[in-house]
Amino acid sequence: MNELDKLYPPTIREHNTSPFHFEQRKDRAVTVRAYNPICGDRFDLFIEADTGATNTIYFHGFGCAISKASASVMAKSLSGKARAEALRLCNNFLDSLDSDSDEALALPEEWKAFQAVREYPERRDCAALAWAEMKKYLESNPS
Amino acid sequence: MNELDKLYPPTIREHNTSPFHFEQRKDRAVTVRAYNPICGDRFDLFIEADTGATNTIYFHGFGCAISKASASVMAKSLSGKARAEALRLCNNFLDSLDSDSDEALALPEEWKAFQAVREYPERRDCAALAWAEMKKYLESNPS
Amino acid sequence: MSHTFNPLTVRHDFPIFRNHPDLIYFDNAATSQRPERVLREISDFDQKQSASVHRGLYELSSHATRRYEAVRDKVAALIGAENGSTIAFTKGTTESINIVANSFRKRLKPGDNIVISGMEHHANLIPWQMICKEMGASLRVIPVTKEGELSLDRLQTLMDHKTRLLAVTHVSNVLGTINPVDEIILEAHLKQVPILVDAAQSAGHLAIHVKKLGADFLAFSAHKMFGPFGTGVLYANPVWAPSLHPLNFGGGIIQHVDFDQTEFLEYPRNLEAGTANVSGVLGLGAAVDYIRTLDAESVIHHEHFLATVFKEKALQEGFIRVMGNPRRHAGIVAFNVNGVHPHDVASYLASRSIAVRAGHHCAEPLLQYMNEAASVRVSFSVYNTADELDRTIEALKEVKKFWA
Amino acid sequence: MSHTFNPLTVRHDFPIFRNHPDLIYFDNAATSQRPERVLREISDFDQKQSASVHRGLYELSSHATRRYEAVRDKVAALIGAENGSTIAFTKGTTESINIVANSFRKRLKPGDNIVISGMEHHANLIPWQMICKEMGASLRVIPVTKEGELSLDRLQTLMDHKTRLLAVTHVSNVLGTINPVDEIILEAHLKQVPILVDAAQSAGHLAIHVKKLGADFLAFSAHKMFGPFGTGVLYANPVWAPSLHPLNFGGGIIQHVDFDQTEFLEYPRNLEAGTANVSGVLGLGAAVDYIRTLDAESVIHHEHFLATVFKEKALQEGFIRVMGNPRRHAGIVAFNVNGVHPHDVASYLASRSIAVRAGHHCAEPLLQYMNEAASVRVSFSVYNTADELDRTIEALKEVKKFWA
Ligand SMILES: Cc1ncc(COP(=O)(O)O)c(C=O)c1O
Ligand SMILES: Cc1ncc(COP(=O)(O)O)c(C=O)c1O
Repeated sequence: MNELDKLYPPTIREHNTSPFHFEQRKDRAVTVRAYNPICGDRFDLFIEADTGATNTIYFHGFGCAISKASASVMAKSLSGKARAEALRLCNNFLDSLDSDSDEALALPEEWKAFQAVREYPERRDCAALAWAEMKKYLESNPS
Repeated sequence: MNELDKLYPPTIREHNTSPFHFEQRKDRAVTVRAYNPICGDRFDLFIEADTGATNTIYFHGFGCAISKASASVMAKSLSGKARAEALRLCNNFLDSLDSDSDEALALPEEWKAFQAVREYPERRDCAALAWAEMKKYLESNPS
Repeated sequence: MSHTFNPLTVRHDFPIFRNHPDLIYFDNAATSQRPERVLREISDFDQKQSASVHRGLYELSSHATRRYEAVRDKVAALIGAENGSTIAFTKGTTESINIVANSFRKRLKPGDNIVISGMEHHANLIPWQMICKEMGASLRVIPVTKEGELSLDRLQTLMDHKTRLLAVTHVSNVLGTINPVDEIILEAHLKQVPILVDAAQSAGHLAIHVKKLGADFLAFSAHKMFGPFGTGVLYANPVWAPSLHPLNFGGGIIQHVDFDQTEFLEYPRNLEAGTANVSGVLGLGAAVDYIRTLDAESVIHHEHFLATVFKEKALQEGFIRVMGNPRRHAGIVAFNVNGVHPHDVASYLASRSIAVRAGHHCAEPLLQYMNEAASVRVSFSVYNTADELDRTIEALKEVKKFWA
Repeated sequence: MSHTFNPLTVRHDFPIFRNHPDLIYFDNAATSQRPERVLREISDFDQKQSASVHRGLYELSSHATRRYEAVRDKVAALIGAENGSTIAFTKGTTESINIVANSFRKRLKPGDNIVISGMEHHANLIPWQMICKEMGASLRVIPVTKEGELSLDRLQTLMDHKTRLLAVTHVSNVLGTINPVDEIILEAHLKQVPILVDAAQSAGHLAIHVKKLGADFLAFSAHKMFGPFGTGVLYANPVWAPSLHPLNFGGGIIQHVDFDQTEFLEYPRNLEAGTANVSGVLGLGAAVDYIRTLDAESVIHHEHFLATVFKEKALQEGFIRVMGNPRRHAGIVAFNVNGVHPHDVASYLASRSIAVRAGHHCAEPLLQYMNEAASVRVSFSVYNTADELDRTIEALKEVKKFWA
């Protein structure tokens, strides 16, 4: 059981069961599709402009525990952030999946849950899915 | 030296040096091209109708000792033969290159020189070149 | 086990299980493991005989050529083909099918159609889709029933005088369905429609007799039948062989070339441009030899039996949905654990040394139709045992618990 | 030997010479022999790790995927490419070139032209010939001098604003000529013409730095650089990569598919339809590792040296004609023995355990131009020695005597 507890720590299991901002908001938001052709995971990311310069993020769709939890953590981490800041966070999160260093110590608590994919590279794409699409979107829509 | 004397017995060497009916007869004969794309060997076979129902065969071109000697022996074997008989001889000669049996004993003396290619299959096509083209021609032009 | 076939004996032939005694390898539909005999053939060649074929006059090369050409006859004998010259070597099923599709491209006129089935692997779907699109032809699809069988009553109306080819899989790589290709071929031929059979999942599992079947083209991969990666087969009926044209142009397929024009050799040599994968083809030959040491009847019985037992046990558990329920099937089962994503199932099984596949198995349209975004697939081979099924069911119960 | 490089030490790395101690293998331009390291990599994988890549979540498959993908980086480092994602795996040079040609097919309009050279291998001639013919474009040919070099003064006029691509070989597989691809690329780029370099005979023999060179496409085969058969490489400059389209359609290259349409992945994955040749790619990786243990400078020096010495000695004999006399050349020499057909020369040498090639070497137009129907070719690698040259010259004297 050990190995699986490592790949699926409590944060991931909780976010998988009770994801943050998991709802259909197509009509009120810019929609970005995050799709992994290899496994069929498919989420819609909803980017809603707040009255200020920030966004609120929702998501909906279908995916494995890791991709779903990761999208959920993303929605939570980026909501209320300005675009430049959100982009910086996307980059940080994606880097944290690849880096070999111990910088993990400095990561937000909920992000650490995804550190295990560094040992399960076949699941890295699951953890990166939503963040990578969001990053692409933010890069081409800086404001 | 043994091995080469086997692949190139005196008959082949003689026919290579002094081939039978080795001359350009394009203007007086039906011309059939025998070409091996793998090695570039290329002979023109000239089929001249005699006054009777027989043909005289000449050839000209460029090829290795085996393909040249084989074309030469062919010209000698088929000249003066009626088409049906010539076709039969082509079939016999080609069979003799492949057969595993001892029927070789019954072969015309000059044909036996080519029996060695059964042990050098990479040279089989050289020995067969002119005969195979002639066979094709005779099959589609039975008279 | 209901018959004499002994998978535990067979298992000894496969070095991978010496190195991983606990491995439960249930991903055979993706690629099979390779027996000692095949590995030895390849490494012997590489160490003692390596040379390229068809153009060398020295012993190594002519020896390699003879052995390479002899594999055509072996393959022909395995599938009941006319003779070795019906067999072209390719890099796999995918390339074999693409060669045929590329050749049929030029035969298509606007308004023509090609018929495939709803359970095709992407390799037997996308090539047809692409040529239809390019030439203004349409792609017609034989529907699949909820049970996972082809709706053959639709075949009559789908095929018409503008149908240029029918392409269908022998065995579904998702549902395991064995399609009645003999009947399908009869119907196609009644309408003068040539037929390509995708035998990727049947070669090495079922006895195939291509001449009796009457298939015009047949495609399969060495790596799914105990042979090496990177080698495949295209069989073409002698009547249709002349209509196949090179997909790749280069050395070895040429009758004559100058800067203005080129004449090509005849099938099958015209399709084999470039240096041949000699090791791969010899490995395929050894795989065929290996398959012939097994009794074909027992092989499919064994794999069918494992699939049947697995389905039964899985359904008994109550939390597993099995996709389809075809009457005739091979050793392939796709399923889902309620409430758990297939990836998470597969990761769990992996932690128990059980190798399965999760995803759409390169058959997206079929999964869409079956209303699953993805599934877990187990696929069996000669070295799998009933005991491995039990261990897998146990692990699936744990999965369910883990994610409860 | 004029430098530190010791071919006798290198020879020990190659099992074939343990099994055939007397073998003089001078057919390296056709295919090289494979070192222990490469064979071990392949058989280790097949025995201990075999699984397909990219879709399995179990350890064997993810391990295989990681190692497979890592080979892209190795290859990129070997040829000085930007990064691993510029590297697509193919089945060989021939397929690599055909992929580019097939993609450029749709870019050609009537009246356009493609420029190649007069010393191209059929693999870098026929694909261009075919697309030009199909699209009404013309094929222009850089002439070759009697010395066997490209007439580059003609390049200016051959290329114009309708030139869509220039394809040229780095090293001639017949004459050994090393073409000044750096200069050619500069000229091509001045006219905005993309360039494909056929590196089949240079990869593993010369240091290549594709980024410094500026080549847009580069193609080569594993089996000519100590790797396995059936695996090749296509490098594409990131600027040009998006213009490459699949030659084969199937699984693994798809972003999304339904019966109406298909979206493809990006380069290089879009070119790798079907199950990957994992063993082949890992073997290529090991070949790259092996090449990096050798000093690239010494390798080409050694091969150049052998060719130079061979030509000198052959010409001294008086009965041998050497084809061409390029100033910059690698370890390849084509020649003829006066009055003896190349086949008969090769058969004789074979009887002395000397493996050479006789024929047109898949470069018919070049031979026509050089006025030879065929020739004998010797091509050298790291394990060949000056002593082997002497034995070959002796054998050639015997040939001459045998046929006197
Ligand atoms: C210069 C050149 N280009 C292309 C090729 C084709 O390579 P392959 O047969 O490995 O596809 C070869 C060798 O056969 C070659 O020498
Ligand atoms: C039914 C079917 N067709 C075609 C293929 C493609 O075979 P390959 O990837 O060896 O080309 C596969 C397997 O991947 C398959 O299962």
